[in-house]
Amino acid sequence: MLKIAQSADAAVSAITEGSTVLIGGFGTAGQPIELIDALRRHGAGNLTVVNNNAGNGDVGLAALLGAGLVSRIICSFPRQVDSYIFDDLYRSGKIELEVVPQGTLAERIRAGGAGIAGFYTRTSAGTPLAIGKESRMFDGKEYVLELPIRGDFALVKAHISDGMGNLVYRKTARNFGPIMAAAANASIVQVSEIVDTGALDPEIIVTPCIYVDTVVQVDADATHGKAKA
Amino acid sequence: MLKIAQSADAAVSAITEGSTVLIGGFGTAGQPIELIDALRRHGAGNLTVVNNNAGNGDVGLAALLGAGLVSRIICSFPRQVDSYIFDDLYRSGKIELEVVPQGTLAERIRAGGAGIAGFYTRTSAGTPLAIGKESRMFDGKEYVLELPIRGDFALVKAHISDGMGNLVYRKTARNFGPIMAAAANASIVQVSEIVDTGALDPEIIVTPCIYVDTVVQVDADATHGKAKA
Amino acid sequence: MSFHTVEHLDAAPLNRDAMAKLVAEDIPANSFVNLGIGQPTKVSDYLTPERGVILHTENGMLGMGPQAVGDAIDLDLINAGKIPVTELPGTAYFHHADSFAMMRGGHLDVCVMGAFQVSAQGDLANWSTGGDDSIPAVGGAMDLAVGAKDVYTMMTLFAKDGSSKLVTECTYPLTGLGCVSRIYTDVATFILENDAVYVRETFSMSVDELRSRVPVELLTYS
Amino acid sequence: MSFHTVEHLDAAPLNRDAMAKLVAEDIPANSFVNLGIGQPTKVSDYLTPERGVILHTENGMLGMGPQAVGDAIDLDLINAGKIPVTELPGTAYFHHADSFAMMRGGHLDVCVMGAFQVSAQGDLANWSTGGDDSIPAVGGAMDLAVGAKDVYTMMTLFAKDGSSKLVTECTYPLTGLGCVSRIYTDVATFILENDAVYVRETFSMSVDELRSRVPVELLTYS
Repeated sequence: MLKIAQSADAAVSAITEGSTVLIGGFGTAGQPIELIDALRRHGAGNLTVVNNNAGNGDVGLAALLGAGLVSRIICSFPRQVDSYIFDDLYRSGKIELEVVPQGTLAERIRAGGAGIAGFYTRTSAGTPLAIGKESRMFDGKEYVLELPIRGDFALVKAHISDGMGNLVYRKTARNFGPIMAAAANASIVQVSEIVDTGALDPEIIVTPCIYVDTVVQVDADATHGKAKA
Repeated sequence: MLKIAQSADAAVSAITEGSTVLIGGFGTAGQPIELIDALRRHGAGNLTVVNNNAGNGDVGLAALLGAGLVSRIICSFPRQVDSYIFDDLYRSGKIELEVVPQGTLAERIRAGGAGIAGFYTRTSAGTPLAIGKESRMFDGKEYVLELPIRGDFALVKAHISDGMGNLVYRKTARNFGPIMAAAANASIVQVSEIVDTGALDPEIIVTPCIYVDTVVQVDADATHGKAKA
Repeated sequence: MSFHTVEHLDAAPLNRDAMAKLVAEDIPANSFVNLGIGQPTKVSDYLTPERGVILHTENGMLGMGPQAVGDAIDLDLINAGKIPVTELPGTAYFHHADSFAMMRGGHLDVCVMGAFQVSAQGDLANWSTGGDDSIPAVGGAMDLAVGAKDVYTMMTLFAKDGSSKLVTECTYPLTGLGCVSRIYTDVATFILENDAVYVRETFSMSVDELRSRVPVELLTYS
Repeated sequence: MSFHTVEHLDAAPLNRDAMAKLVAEDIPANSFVNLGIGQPTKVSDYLTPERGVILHTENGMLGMGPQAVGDAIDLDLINAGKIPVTELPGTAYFHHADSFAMMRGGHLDVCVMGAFQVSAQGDLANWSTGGDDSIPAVGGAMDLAVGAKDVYTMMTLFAKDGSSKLVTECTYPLTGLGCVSRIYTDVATFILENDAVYVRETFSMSVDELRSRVPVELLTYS
């Protein structure tokens, strides 16, 4: 049954030291900044974070890394023009990095939510990222065995929730949200609006409420994706 | 680029003898009756059909089987109260049957469209349906290796297409349509309405146009799902 | 959970409605539930809205409402048994792969299925009687068996020939291994836990009589 | 397809825009295309609407329009390079697993990526220079390499030290094996087919000069 939290801080309060936290977003689009900030204030450390990137600038995920709360990150593209906080941590050996091809990362998360114990993909076959992984031939081509990723928690940014936790997203901010919500033991979702149950057309719901545990409404201006400057 | 066919008969005219045809629908909901009837008139035989069921009464898929055009069917639930045409063919050895658990069937079709060469599922482990299949332990539990299903063609019933072939469905008639459209070399879709490109909200499109080759509009009364009697 | 085993010696054996009511009462409030084809469908008649139970149907719907009647019948809106149903506020539709990902991924709290046989280890047989002439048809039963957190089964305890359907080993083809957690029958309800079978309630017969007719060690709650 | 090898001896080496224009002209009409981060993004400037090319961006969008400017900038609507873009009529949004299923499943006709090295067998290296100090970051490059039906690459043909980036074997970490079908460079374009490398056009230098500087057997179309 959906919990509606009164603040981002309340929403993340159950996250414990050493948790694996799936964090939505592709760059800043869909990144649940308010929840990440609350997690930083919450202070649970030794986290494993799964995100496509490793933070931008010194806000959101980058600030969480900067606070020393993350010991391991699984992502596809850590190195960006403004990923200097991660870069410093990595070069000084303060964070462990697992680089996963982006599609393999997405499919491993989907598998985690879908009860798939492993799948074979051509992606990375014959490359350094396949070293140490099982591979196998299908129809004369090499495929790599990849294993699911699950989280203790997911932090997701959606656009609107109804009173049960059914979610819709906004444009390319959808990205990892739906698959992360499904792959976590507890999904915590920030939205810009909560509407009455029944107000969302059943045909357009992207994340059914079964995947959502906690919803918190945050300042709409901050989540509508408009440039702030 | 989308072909808009002028009739169901024109839409299926490229289907050749011996093809594997994925046919949407769960019972009659989402079953592309008009396309199946056209395929029966078209007359290409020795087909392998993939559908959740094996036909109801003596219409649609049942009639296709009755015409002797299908040599093999892959489905999860052939036996129904009104599946007498299939039952007779099966008992007289005129049709080959592969029974697949429904979720495994859906996931195999999804894998076919998603470039996954195989996946491990707990479904059917330790049961007669796992005989002859590889299995493997993950975390102390047995999982079965399942392989993708692809089609030469898919026959799908959707609700609305735009001019590019983006599709939305209607209620539980959605069922296998989206995954079959993605898993076929050529997808043929019947809809009750074709609207201008741009008329569908980009957030609600279920099947993006990349998965759709041919669309045909059929009589709306027949596709809106209302009881005809 | 802890129980006391209760013998309702004066009660009649439960009919299908009474069994469905018992199952409905045991389903936790606010849980996500899949009701199998046939007898389990009846359980929904006893789930009041206040309970907040949300029904999943394998053919791509969460939030399924009661059976549709009259003008509400829409052939695009059916349940797994292909019966026209209705939608409740908060319903969501999704395709078949997503529907079974929901099931296989362990997100459903309870599923209720009919059974031909259940073994003391919780093995379930409910899709084929294994006859040479029978046409195999499994549907979503195997996916439900491995996917739902709890699998409740409903059946008469004894076959027409008097033999027990609660068995030491299933002789019919299996649906899933070690998946059943509760068995609801006309004459008794059982809970499978800690690798043992406990009698929770009996109807019309005593635990001793059950023990004389069921080839499985039956424990009781004290 | 058949070509005649053409030497444009009097032409200047192509700049990035000219290379992008050449790629754009080669993309089949009405195809589904993914343009990689960086230089390939420029290709979209030369794809006129009449061509009917539909752009996919890995972060969950089909039907991507031009870069957004001014009030059209919406930080929820970005491309793979995290640049604000626009949507065209017929756009669809989907989540990341669906986006990469589209890619991995072989539904994209063409992708265009930058390259550090391409081998005569079509092996691609474009994600890491393998330095001890470099932070590995692959993004969607490996998925695109195996997923798109045709992989076009763009690069300067020679490194700063004058060595050829078209090589017999890649020395940089691989992105994908045998995946590249065309190579667009500042001084020549190449087509990889039938296990051989053909020169299609040269700019500012002759085929003979290319042969003297590229350690790969170069065939020509007659």
